[in-house]
Amino acid sequence: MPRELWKGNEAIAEAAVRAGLEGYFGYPITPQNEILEWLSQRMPELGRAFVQAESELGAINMVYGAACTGARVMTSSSSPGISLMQEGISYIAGTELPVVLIDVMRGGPGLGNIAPSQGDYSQIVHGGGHGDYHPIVLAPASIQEAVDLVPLAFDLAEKYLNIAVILIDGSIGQMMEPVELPEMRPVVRKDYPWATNGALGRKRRVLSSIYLEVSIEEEVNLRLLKRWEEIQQNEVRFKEYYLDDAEIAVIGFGTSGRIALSAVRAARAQGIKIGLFRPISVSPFPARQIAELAGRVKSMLVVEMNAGQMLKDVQLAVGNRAPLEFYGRLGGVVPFPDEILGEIQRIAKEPPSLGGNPAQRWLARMTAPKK
Amino acid sequence: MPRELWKGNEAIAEAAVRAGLEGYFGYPITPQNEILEWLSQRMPELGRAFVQAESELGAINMVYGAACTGARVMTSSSSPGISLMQEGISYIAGTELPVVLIDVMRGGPGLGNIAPSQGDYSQIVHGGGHGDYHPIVLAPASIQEAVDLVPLAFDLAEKYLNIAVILIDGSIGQMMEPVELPEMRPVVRKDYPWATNGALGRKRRVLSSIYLEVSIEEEVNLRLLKRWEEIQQNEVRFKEYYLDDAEIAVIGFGTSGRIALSAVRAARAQGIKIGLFRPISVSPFPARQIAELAGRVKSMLVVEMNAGQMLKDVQLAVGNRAPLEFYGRLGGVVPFPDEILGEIQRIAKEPPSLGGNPAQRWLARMTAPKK
Amino acid sequence: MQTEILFAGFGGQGVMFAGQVLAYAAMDKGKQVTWMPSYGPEMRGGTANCIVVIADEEIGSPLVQNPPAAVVMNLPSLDKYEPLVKSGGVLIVNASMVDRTAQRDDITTILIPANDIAEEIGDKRLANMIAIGALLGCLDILTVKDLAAALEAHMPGRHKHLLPKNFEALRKGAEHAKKQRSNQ
Amino acid sequence: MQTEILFAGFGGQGVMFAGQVLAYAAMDKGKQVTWMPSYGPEMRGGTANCIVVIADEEIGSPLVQNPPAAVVMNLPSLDKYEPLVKSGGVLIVNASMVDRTAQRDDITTILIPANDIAEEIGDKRLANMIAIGALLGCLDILTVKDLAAALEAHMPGRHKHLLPKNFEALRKGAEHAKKQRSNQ
Amino acid sequence: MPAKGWIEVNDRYCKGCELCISACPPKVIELDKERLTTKGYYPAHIFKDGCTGCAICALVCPDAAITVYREVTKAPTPAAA
Amino acid sequence: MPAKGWIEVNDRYCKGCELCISACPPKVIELDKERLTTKGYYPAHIFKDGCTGCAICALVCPDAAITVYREVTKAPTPAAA
Amino acid sequence: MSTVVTPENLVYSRPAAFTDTPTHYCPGCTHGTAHRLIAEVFDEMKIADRVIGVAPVGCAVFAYNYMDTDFVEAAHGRAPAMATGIKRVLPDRIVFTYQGDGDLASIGMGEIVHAAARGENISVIFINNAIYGMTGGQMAPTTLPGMKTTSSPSGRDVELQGYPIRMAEMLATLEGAGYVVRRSLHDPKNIRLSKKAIRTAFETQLRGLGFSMVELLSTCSTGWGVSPVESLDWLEQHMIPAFPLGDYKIAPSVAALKV
Amino acid sequence: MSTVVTPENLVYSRPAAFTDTPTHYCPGCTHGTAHRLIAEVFDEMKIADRVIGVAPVGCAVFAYNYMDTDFVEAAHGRAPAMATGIKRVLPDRIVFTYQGDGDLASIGMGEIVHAAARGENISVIFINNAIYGMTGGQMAPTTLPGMKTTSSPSGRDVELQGYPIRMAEMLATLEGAGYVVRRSLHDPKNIRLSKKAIRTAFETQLRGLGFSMVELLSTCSTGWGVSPVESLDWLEQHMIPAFPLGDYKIAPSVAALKV
Ligand SMILES: Cc1ncc(C[n+]2csc(CCOP(=O)(O)OP(=O)(O)O)c2C)c(N)n1
Ligand SMILES: Cc1ncc(C[n+]2csc(CCOP(=O)(O)OP(=O)(O)O)c2C)c(N)n1
Ligand code: SF4
Ligand code: SF4
Ligand code: SF4
Ligand code: SF4
Ligand code: SF4
Ligand code: SF4
Ligand SMILES: [Mg+2]
Ligand SMILES: [Mg+2]
Repeated sequence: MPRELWKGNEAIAEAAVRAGLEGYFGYPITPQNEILEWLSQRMPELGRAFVQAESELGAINMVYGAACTGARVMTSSSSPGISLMQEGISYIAGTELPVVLIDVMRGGPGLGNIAPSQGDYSQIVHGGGHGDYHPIVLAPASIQEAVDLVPLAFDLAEKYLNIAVILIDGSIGQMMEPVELPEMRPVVRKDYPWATNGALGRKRRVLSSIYLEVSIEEEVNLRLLKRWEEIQQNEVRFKEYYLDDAEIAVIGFGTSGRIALSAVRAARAQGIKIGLFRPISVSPFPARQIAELAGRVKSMLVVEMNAGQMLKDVQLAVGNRAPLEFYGRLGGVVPFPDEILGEIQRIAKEPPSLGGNPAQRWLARMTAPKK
Repeated sequence: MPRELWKGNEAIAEAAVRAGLEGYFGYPITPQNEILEWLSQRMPELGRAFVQAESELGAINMVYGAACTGARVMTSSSSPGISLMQEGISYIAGTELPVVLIDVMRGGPGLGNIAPSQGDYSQIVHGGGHGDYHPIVLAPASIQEAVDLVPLAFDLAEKYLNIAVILIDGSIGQMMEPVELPEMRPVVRKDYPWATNGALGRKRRVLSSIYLEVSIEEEVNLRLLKRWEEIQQNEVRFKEYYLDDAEIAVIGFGTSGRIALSAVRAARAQGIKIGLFRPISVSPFPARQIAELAGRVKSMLVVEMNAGQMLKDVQLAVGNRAPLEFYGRLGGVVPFPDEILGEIQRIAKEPPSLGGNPAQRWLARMTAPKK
Repeated sequence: MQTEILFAGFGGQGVMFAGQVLAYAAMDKGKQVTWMPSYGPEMRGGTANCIVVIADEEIGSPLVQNPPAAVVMNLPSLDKYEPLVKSGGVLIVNASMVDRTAQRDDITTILIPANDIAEEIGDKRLANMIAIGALLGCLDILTVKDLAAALEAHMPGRHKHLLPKNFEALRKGAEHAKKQRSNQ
Repeated sequence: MQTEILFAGFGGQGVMFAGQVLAYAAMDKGKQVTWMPSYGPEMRGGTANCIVVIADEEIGSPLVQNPPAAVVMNLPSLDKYEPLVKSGGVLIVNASMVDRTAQRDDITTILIPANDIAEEIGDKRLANMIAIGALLGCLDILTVKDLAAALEAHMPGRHKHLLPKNFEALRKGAEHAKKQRSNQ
Repeated sequence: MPAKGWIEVNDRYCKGCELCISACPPKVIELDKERLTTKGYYPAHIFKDGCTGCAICALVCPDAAITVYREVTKAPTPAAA
Repeated sequence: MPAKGWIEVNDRYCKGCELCISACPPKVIELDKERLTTKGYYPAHIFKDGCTGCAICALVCPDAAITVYREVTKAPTPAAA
Repeated sequence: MSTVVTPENLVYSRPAAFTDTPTHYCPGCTHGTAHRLIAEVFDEMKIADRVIGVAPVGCAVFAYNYMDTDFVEAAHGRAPAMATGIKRVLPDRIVFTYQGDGDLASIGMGEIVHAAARGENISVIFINNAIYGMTGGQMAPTTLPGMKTTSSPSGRDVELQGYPIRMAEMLATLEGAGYVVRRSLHDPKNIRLSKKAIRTAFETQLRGLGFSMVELLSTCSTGWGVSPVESLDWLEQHMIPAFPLGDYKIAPSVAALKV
Repeated sequence: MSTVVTPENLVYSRPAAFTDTPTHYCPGCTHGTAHRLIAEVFDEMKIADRVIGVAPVGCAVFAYNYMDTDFVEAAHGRAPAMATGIKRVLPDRIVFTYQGDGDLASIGMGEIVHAAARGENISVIFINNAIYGMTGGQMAPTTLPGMKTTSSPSGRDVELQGYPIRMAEMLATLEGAGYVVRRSLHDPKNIRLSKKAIRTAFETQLRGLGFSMVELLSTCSTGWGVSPVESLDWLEQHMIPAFPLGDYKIAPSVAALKV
């Protein structure tokens, strides 16, 4: 396939179509409308299911129903809409169904704004819904990467009977980059042994997330946890840049990762031995890899477009293997490479020491009266 | 006030009435129905506002509206209903309003069951909604404690313009204990400088969570974070039992904390030097106190009725100051003291060493084939 | 000192109320107490149970795996809870609803035809009070008098006229238990 | 090698499309490229902008604080972005919509009456192409020919008849810029 | 002459709700107070003659506990027109 | 004789939508193509005689940009009954 | 008499599409009656094999244990959305929801109205018992004025708690609705009419004629605090006047069906 | 002519309850007209001081910048719930919501129906422009059959995307609704009628006569892709036939009001 300039949202939508998407159910919300709009054209013309739902509640529960049949299905939304989906997400997790969800994050909390943000990390990765469950969460940093991860998300969801989320922010959704889209895969309705698609001669099937008997509910929970352990073993993905001889490691996912890359290059140009670790799967989190990295470098800097939500996962992985610093921008502000470069220079000059709370130090710097 | 035998849910509801509750908005869900039912009688008879909403979405947004006027308001629900409230919670946080929320947790994920659980810890404490915000979360372990925390929750919510959550599980909601209820406080509608209660001559006011200008949204976020730092400094609450000479510290909140207490006593009776640390405010989390404790003991055991959600906060606090073990029951199963005692004995016999993943070790034990 | 008592039976046999009366009596005597029900969307035909914990100091767990005392009012409850009673403990069995004897020999078992005695007294709803009476006859935590006082103090006014028969039921239960124990 | 170009103007002045055409041309020449729009619920009267990053290797940030090149199509955009252009950079100003000269002397500024030239060509919507032409006249990243090829390759079929005038606009813009530079 | 009918009540399902009893036109059903089902209900049973096999009891039974039989009677040869 | 009227259009609010122009019965409003408002619109203005002060323009103006005046005419003394 | 008990003489027996699991419903609860009628219709139409049911959250949460068809369990109120998802990817299956009044008319109002407005080709069996049975008898959107429930302990006060919602009437205003009727389960005649309506609803779906809903007035002797037999009278005397039985929307194409 | 410009001759000027902030609406958008009418009614009734408005998520998200009263900003669709909360704790204030068709008739369906069913004593101004203006012109629940939007690019296909919902008709079936009417903003006569209806809605609330809603047909020239003036004609020709103007519910107590 030749490279074409694609808008992130549209490329993701088309990638899903080519990955054999059979049903899409969604509700408009900026900055992800182009996904819904693209599919409102493409799905009906291919004779596949498209419904603009009455709300995000409707959408997630339509996806829930369609997933029960074994069809390849997806929904998409942005932060407030994702909050509305939390009950449904928990149900889907409890029913052990494969569903793909795209979250194009925007500034919050509340109505906030529609600018790029990474403020949904916690609600997506650490369970915004009730009960113990873990979605697979893939955080691409470019449109090509997003396009490549979409079919993977479906495959992983179906392999592990798990929700898979593509977590991006408004900037990836709205920007354009040259992209090579995959070939069109044929739609194959798999004959899953659990799918409720009408008995047609076989024994009837039931799909549900209710287990009144607590011992059975506990077994379900343990099964989910075991499966999650397997996913943690098999499905960690990340990308490393200039880390071979690095003394400082920057860690950032998605857009903040790619912005950090510019800063890292600029710092290298100034002779600073620095590299970038960019988690692609933020769940399962590359904790082992980051722990190893922490053993090799002198200090680490986490960069996010939130108040340090992934930072906690990094802290857990790093322990006191390396001193940590944090830099975040909030509420829709996208950091410039220069800001991150400034942080890098600060760290390079005065290497931080172990301990303390990096988020707290950052907040003090952010709110210090300007000189 | 004389002590009376009260059911947890009813005691909490009556405590709210006596704390000057002006408006309650809720939707039935087991195991918290008695809160709504009690208030359906009490509020109208006192001429105060009670609405059985059409849903949890309705309820949280009614509370949101009523809170805008400066009235003392509350809602209550249980796990799936709390998931439905996440958008509203994020809006309330973004609008900086005082609201009290009671979550009587049940087994999940999904529809699950109505048995006691602590599976909502993450969604409540770490932000089940979008954006960066932190609710104050108080986790009583007895009905008397719950009753005492209810007025505090209102006071803190109003002092810090923050959501305050009383986080209990079905067993505290459903059990009865002797309780001394506080005196009836008069209802005082405070004259907040932000309340939208009709201009009546003053300059009009607007309450909103939308900040299209990202730099302003960032300022709001930083203000919330600064306030949260203040809350973390002032409002940490916990209770310690037998920790003076303890070599092993058990950490558990709410019901798992009180069950652990029984196990700790039984272990003490067997000569094991052990004590219990019970966080009462799980958010702000007593991280400093636990870190100090970790420096004094030889090992720690975290007990929860979930798969280790608070465990992560403990791990962050403890770092590698002390080896950690975990014991959890899931999906509505309430551990018996004997099970925890068994864990304690194991640890006393073979003290764990630093490192590794306590949740992973626990899962291996839980799923090991029974001999 | 801490004692745990489990009550179990069909919904409608008054086991929840029985547990509550015991809890009230304990509270009135200045003890710490918890009353923990089973709860659920159990429809008719389901069983109900509650556990009462009575102690001198702050109560930890309101649930125990092996209570030292249990009152079972029907066969399913006997089947389910007999094995759980702590060795050396007490098991009160409503013989009117159970067609087998108990199987444990490391615990004290009282078989009491609670329904039949209740019918004798003239109110079949009193079977639960008879069973509690039997329990008190075997445990040293509270007396029949304490229970009677608790009933008197906490029974809603409109039911006060039922008190004498409740007292009688408690007494008869306790007597029956004592007699049976002295025969053992 | 990496270059960043900012385009800004009123909604309707075609700045988004201008950026896209540049991005297409870069892509067709085998470069890495990103096109990042401002987006928002901006109603009529709002300004729009986009940033194009062209590079030889994988592009990090699609946004930069101080782009080395900017095309501003109206006064508010000039006010906002002139101070941000990197020292030594290029600023193309649509003089038809701006009644002041530029203030920076550490950058190359081209004042081009894009609307007026467009009207001369006979299609006032071509102001954006004239501005791009001027830009290319000052930057060594891509040629007018590259742009023309990109337009030809990616303009939807039904608009193909507009190509000659677009080519003319590009050329005129580039010429104007060259002339102005040689006068500076 | 009313049709001859009979019903069987399945104890597994019957909950003694008495809806069949109140609906049966000839009132030939009652609860059998001699027996308790495993769930603790007194089940319904037919206790006297007169069942017409009209199946109304089955129609109202919420638990599908009732099976109804009716003697197949040859349709009377129509009177010559 | 039609009442004598006049309107003022506030540039701060007018967006040149032309709703007033199309609604004005005597068609005395047009866009002023000579001026641009700070937001970049050509504002409406009254361009010829004939305004009756009927206020229909103000009624349809979505931006409340129009102020309307009408000469107060003494009510004609009623004809003797 | 039991000489009558021969296979030829069999007049009525448990429908084949009913599983052999006893229901968890209270004695006399007409949820059971509704289930049985649905199973009978499946037998008659021979469609159980193609049916996918969507169970609600409410007393009927375990409906899937009783009907011998594929089933899924929805979140409270969201059954119509779930059914939409299923029907859209499997248009030739028969998809129905079974919902209580709390589920359908309170928390699930948005989903049911929009399923009807979309003319979603699904069938909805709506059990209106004027109360929240499962959670212990709270007020429902269909609770009658003055009726006591655990959350309207002094009786529903219309000034504070509003008026019952008549779903059939409301949904009948929507163009997408093909068949919307209200029936009752309180006596043999009405049970027969209910069954016929259920049949028509499924025929409507089978022929692709749009959204169909049968609202069934149903008893809740536990929630109402009366005996099962009394609850039938209570329904007749109190519910039918407030919720008139009848046909609220019969699209011409549906009217042409012979059922 | 400007001699006419004297204070005595002033016939119409910007209402006092309107702030001096220019709106962010597109040129000709009749959201502005609706705002102005509301402000005029506040002036006439002298109630701005007691009003608390609830803004929607939709193009009118910044409604609070334009009316000189206390205001809160709701989550998408939840304005009626928020208004309920406010009204219940401050029953003597005047509480109204201002909502678009996506907000009220799609995501907020549950909240609006229940506010009406409860007879919640609030007023609702419902702007039906048959499209999602704010998010860029997607299909709304009120989008007309065949109408092209960014999410129905080939025109709304009623087979797949269902039929427009007529909210006034639907809410009129509810007992709690005191005043439910539909008006239009497309010409002077209808603008006058709209204002009168808005006035009646607020009078209904002032007197405690229950839920009131004025549905206003409104233009979206941007979303419809026509000029502002053409959008008025489009409204008249296409929307009015689909959404007939009229009074759908006037409770007797409201009918007795003289407005
Ligand atoms: C999100 C959520 N909210 C509330 C509940 C609790 N809940 C379960 S069933 C029910 C209402 C049941 O009433 P109805 O739908 O009328 O069914 P019935 O039991 O009367 O048949 C409620 C409120 C829940 N499970 N999930
Ligand atoms: C939960 C949530 N879902 C979706 C959105 C995105 N959104 C904002 S406004 C809107 C619809 C606006 O349409 P309408 O209510 O008709 O108002 P209009 O702009 O047409 O006046 C949507 C879907 C949101 N902000 N929040
Ligand atoms: S079949 Fe008819 S007559 Fe026979 S028992 Fe049933 S209802 Fe009575
Ligand atoms: S109607 Fe059915 S369940 Fe009820 S008593 Fe008769 S046979 Fe038993
Ligand atoms: S209607 Fe108002 S905004 Fe539109 S042109 Fe006329 S004065 Fe200007
Ligand atoms: S007042 Fe009447 S006549 Fe005068 S400009 Fe306005 S619409 Fe035209
Ligand atoms: S509670 Fe009511 S609706 Fe539920 S099973 Fe019992 S009678 Fe039926
Ligand atoms: S998009 Fe439509 S509704 Fe929104 S302001 Fe513009 S014209 Fe009005
Ligand atoms: Mg119900
Ligand atoms: Mg709209």
